[in-house]
Amino acid sequence: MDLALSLIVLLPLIGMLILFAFGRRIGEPGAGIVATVAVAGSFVIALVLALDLFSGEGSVETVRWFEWLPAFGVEAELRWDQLSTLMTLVVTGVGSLIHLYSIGYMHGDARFGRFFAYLNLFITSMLILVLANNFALLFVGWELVGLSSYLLISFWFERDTAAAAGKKAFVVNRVGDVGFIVALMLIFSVFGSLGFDTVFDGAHNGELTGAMATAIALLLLVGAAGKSAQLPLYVWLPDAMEGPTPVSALIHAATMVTAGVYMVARTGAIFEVAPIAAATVAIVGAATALFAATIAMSQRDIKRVLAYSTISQLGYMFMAVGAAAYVAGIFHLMTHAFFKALLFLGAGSVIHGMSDEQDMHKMGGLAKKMPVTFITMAIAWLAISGMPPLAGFWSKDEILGVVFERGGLWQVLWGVGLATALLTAFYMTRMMWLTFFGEPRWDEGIQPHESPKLMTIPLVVLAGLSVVGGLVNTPFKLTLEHFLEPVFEAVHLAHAPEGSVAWILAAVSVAAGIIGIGAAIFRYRDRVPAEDGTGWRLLNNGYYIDDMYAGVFARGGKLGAAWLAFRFDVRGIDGAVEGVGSLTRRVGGWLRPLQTGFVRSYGLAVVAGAVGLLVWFLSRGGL
Amino acid sequence: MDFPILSALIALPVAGGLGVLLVRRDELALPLSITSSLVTLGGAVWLLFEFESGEAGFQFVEKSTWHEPWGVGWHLGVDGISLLLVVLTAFLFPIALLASTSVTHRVRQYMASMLFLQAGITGVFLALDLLVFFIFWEAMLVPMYFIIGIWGDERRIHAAVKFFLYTAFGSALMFAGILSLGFLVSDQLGGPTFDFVELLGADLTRTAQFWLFGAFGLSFAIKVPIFPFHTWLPDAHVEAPTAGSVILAGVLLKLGAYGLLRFNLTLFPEASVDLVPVLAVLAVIGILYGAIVAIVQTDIKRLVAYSSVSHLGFVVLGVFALTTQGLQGGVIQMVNHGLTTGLLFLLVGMIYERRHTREISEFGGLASVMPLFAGAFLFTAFASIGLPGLNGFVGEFFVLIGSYLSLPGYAVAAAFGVVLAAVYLLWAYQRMFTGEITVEANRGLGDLNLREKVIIVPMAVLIVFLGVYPKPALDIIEPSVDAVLERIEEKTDYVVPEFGSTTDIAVEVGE
Amino acid sequence: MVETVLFVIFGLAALFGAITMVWARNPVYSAMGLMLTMFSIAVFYVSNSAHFVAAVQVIIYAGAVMTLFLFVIMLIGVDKAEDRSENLPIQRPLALALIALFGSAVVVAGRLAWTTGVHNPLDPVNGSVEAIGNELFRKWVLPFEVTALLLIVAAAGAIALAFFRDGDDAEVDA
Amino acid sequence: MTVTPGWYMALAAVLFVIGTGGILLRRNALVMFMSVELMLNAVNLTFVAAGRELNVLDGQVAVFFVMVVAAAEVVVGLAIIVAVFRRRQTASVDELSELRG
Repeated sequence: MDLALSLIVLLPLIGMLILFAFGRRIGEPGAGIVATVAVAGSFVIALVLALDLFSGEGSVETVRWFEWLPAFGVEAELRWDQLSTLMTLVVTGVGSLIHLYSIGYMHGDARFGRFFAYLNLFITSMLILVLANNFALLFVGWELVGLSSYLLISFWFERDTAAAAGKKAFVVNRVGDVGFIVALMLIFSVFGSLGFDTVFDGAHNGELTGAMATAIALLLLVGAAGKSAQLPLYVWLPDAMEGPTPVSALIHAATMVTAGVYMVARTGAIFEVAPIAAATVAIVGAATALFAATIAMSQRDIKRVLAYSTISQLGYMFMAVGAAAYVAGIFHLMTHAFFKALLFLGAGSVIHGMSDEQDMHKMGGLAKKMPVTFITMAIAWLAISGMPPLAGFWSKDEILGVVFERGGLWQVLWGVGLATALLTAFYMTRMMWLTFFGEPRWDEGIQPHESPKLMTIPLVVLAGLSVVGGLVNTPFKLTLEHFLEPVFEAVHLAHAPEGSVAWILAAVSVAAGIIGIGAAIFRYRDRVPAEDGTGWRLLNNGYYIDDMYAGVFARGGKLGAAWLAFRFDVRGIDGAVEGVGSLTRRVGGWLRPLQTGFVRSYGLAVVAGAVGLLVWFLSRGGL
Repeated sequence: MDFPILSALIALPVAGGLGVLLVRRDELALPLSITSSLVTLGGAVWLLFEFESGEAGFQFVEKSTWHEPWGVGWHLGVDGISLLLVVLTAFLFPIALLASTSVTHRVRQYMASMLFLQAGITGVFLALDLLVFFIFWEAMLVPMYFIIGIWGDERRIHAAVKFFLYTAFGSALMFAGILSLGFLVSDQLGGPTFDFVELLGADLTRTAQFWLFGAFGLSFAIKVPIFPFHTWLPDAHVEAPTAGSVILAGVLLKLGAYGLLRFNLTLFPEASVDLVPVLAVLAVIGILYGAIVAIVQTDIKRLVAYSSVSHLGFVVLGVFALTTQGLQGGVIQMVNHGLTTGLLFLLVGMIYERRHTREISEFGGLASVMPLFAGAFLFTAFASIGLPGLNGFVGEFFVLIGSYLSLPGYAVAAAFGVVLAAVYLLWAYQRMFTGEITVEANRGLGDLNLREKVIIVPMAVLIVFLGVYPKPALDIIEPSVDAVLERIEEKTDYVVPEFGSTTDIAVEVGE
Repeated sequence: MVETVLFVIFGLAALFGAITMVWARNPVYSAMGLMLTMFSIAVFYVSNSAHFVAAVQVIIYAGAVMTLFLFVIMLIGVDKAEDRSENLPIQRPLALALIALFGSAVVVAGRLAWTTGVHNPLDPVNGSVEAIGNELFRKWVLPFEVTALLLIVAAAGAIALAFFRDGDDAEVDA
Repeated sequence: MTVTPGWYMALAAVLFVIGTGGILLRRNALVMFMSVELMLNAVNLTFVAAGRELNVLDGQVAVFFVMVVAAAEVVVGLAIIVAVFRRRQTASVDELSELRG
């Protein structure tokens, strides 16, 4: 067990080390195969280990690697429970499919081996994140995924935009990390340990109360918002689309960005005693969901549509975990991983087939040219739009149901969620229509073609998962909920309504989806509107929030820093230091003439001094 | 008595330096001095393994009296605080020497200066007699002055003089402090003494502690350097040759923090506790200010120099947090900063040897022509940013969490330093290494050669090792810093805050 | 009584020598005057029971040092009269004023009551070679050795200074 | 009328003052040098006289050391004078004012 569990993390690590060392020599497609095998191996091991837990016989296991930071009561220790199992399966499962896809997608890239080394690094980091048994190790994974994200976003570093986007992602994440670190300080100051068991048991037993609980939970939210691209720290994710598309699928849709959701779920015991913070999580989530959905409606770049869609869907998950519907949140995390990865990979396939064209206004009519891509993406489209019985329907419906069931002001959030669902259906339909239907609007010389098998097989598998993935947790059979319940013993899980209310809510949300789809089809069915009015521009530029950040923080910060560096530091502080030096010199200049150079003058001075001393002594002697 | 290993660690570089001077052949200077420093490194590693890591007190003590009436003597010893720094010193010197192949002018004198410098620094870490400490402290200035002033860049004289005068100014105060301390205790201890261990037995009045803390502290603060005494550092770094910068950042700066920890906290506990707010404020200002100023630097060496100001701020904050984790973090951060910043300067030196410029705008897109070099730079930058798995993380993590309970507001403010570190280093990386190649001269640059790989690899290995498995180092440090804290608790009414005791946020807001 | 006579005679001689030294325009006369003063002081040493020191005074000062002086005077040929004009404007009046002030201060000092050790006529000092040797090689051995070092350094320095040939001057200038 | 230490002190003081005058008023380097010697001798005399009065030998030992130092000084000083004279053909200190500020 210990070895097997360790191997889950170690296999990608070994893969990474091999590829860093020999990646160039192994070359193409060997490097991709090595990486894929490593991740797939992890998946298989995880699946085998998970069988015990699935059958309800297995127990929570921990594996201690080595003594790490005893001063914080933490070891390098992995935790194998239901939640981490599920996350591991999602990460390695979706991960291996994307690895496979990447072998085709990255074909011919000069740094093919390096790409897979980074991908394996990411998988390793993500596994550390989800398998960690304490906050410190979680934070390690947390930062390392940030590193892999940085490396992969700016993988094509020759493009200035890619390099800038990678840096932006890392820095914005770091802003969130400050919240996380401060949360860790508070946690350690309260519990004297960063181990999960100590902290969660303590929180459950009432050792954490009042303002402290709220503060910790809110700070954790800041961290989560950074990683999961929530308001107001979402700005890095759209830019992150500069990375290769498989990266967007793996990191910026399926796995890394959901780390925030995972973290909130994992620390549910803390949010349980901090209801205000939990509500804040839900509000942030709902606001982000709606906000990002409106922006997604107006994007012309296919990947940016998906990026804003991801932000919006993450908002959904936040809304769920904020409402204490952890299972619903994790459930949506899983289904979203399937269909959003599929959408991104499909988009990648389209971009690949269109010779790197990303503007949807220059696509159209691709359904016939790329049938596999079209069909699989259509499934994902319907899934994300919440059409039954696809995966997205079940998970989204559960979230909306739970939020509605909480009653009171929560129903406002339900309304926001419903509006978002409508918008989601609208913008996804718009994307599909612009891409696959209508007249071709390609630039000259582009020959759209279906992608190779290596790329379409993962699409098909993910499409299958998007269809059936939702069945693990239907109102008729709450398999996932029962599976995850042991993890959430410490919290009062919120549940979806039952009976007629459930049917009505489901009907309403499906109706919203259909309205959205219908509206989009109506608008885009036979022509492409200009989409350049003031409103569109506002949306297209994301309400100019990114520009505002750039102005205030980047430009303003740089100006301020320049003032400090070149005025205050050089003129002020160093000026004072150098001033002391030149003052000494000037005083020396004044005193110079005293040195006449005549020995006898000096003698006179010496004698004068001696006589002076003598007189002074005598006068003190009582004269 | 056992073999005097500590004296040997000081004597070996001196012998090596003299040897280099006496063998009047320039081509032998490098091999000779590297051999000498490698032997020293061997001794230091032996010391590392022979050291009993569970003990708090001084080990390998050597003591012999020179002048009884004044209580002066050759007294050396090593404990958990100094051991790692001694080993770091021994480790960095062979590497710095290896990075000095571009020195072609007065080679023997250069190598000898470096070796004398090593002896001086090692002596400072090992000395347990204040006068001996002071002698090494001053002795170390001289070779450093020459290294900057003779083998430096264009404005080397200005930088060297500034460095020398600034530090000598602090030293003068410290010397006065040492003398007055030594004679102040003569009533209590039956005669003046400069022996550190004996001095610990004396009780000083609050006023005396305050003044002496100031005298020692100012000297150390200049060395660290604590804001606002930092302006000599960028000048010295920019003008110093590569090896000089490496040693300056790698170990010389640690001397200040080491002095604060070793002498100020233990000899003047009451004053230390009283002055915590002052130093904490300066430390936090240093962290943020150094980082902000680093962002907009146009000279990569200046950038790294200001990043040192920021990193050393963490050290000072950790030391004056007066908690186990904080102090441990402070010490380990010193070691980590020595490795990462040392390596950064080495890398900057490598690119400087190729292009003879330090202006960031002269580069751009280097990753395409020098992928290995870019990788090494990025690796080091991330270590410096404090990425987990690399060493920088451990120190920052300990310092931040360790200082939270005693200095909550400061710790929170300091946490923002981690964002800024990412900003200045990644932006610098972006400007230097990514994008298209903009300057034609960069197109033909060669990637790392064997010598440079030999320089980078050992440091990188240590960076990863300390990042992944810091426990051996922490085990060495812990007993000694605990002893310091115990002494403070015993001498003052300060109580080291217990972690895990707060339940309310009021503590955080109220303090 | 004998001492009084000696004091008067040699005191006057010493003063005469000193004034000659300062007054004489020719350095050779100055040297002679100084030699006279030194001999007189040697006599005072004897009358103060410092026999060893008196001997050293005669041998080293009046003998070796003064010879050296005369030697140098002859060597560099300045054994001719020097004009007494003063070219530093206020040097002379200021010097005379200071000297006067100094002298009067000394007079004042002499009239004050000074606290000193106690004189014991039964235990006169013994300035024999043996006694001085005992002191030097027991109590003062370290300073004694240091003076040895000093003399070596001085000798080496003198040789180094004297070694410069004309050709070396350029180097000194640089 | 017996000779007290005070007499010697007085004599020494007068000699010392004369020596001082020599330094301040003469500009021949050699004569200035001799004046220094005179001052040293005057001080030596006080040492010996005081030592006798206080029944200690320390005064005489001090004189011994002063003599050694004076001898060393004379050696170096005369060497310097010779060296300077060889370049400047003068022994007048007023000619040597290069170190003017």
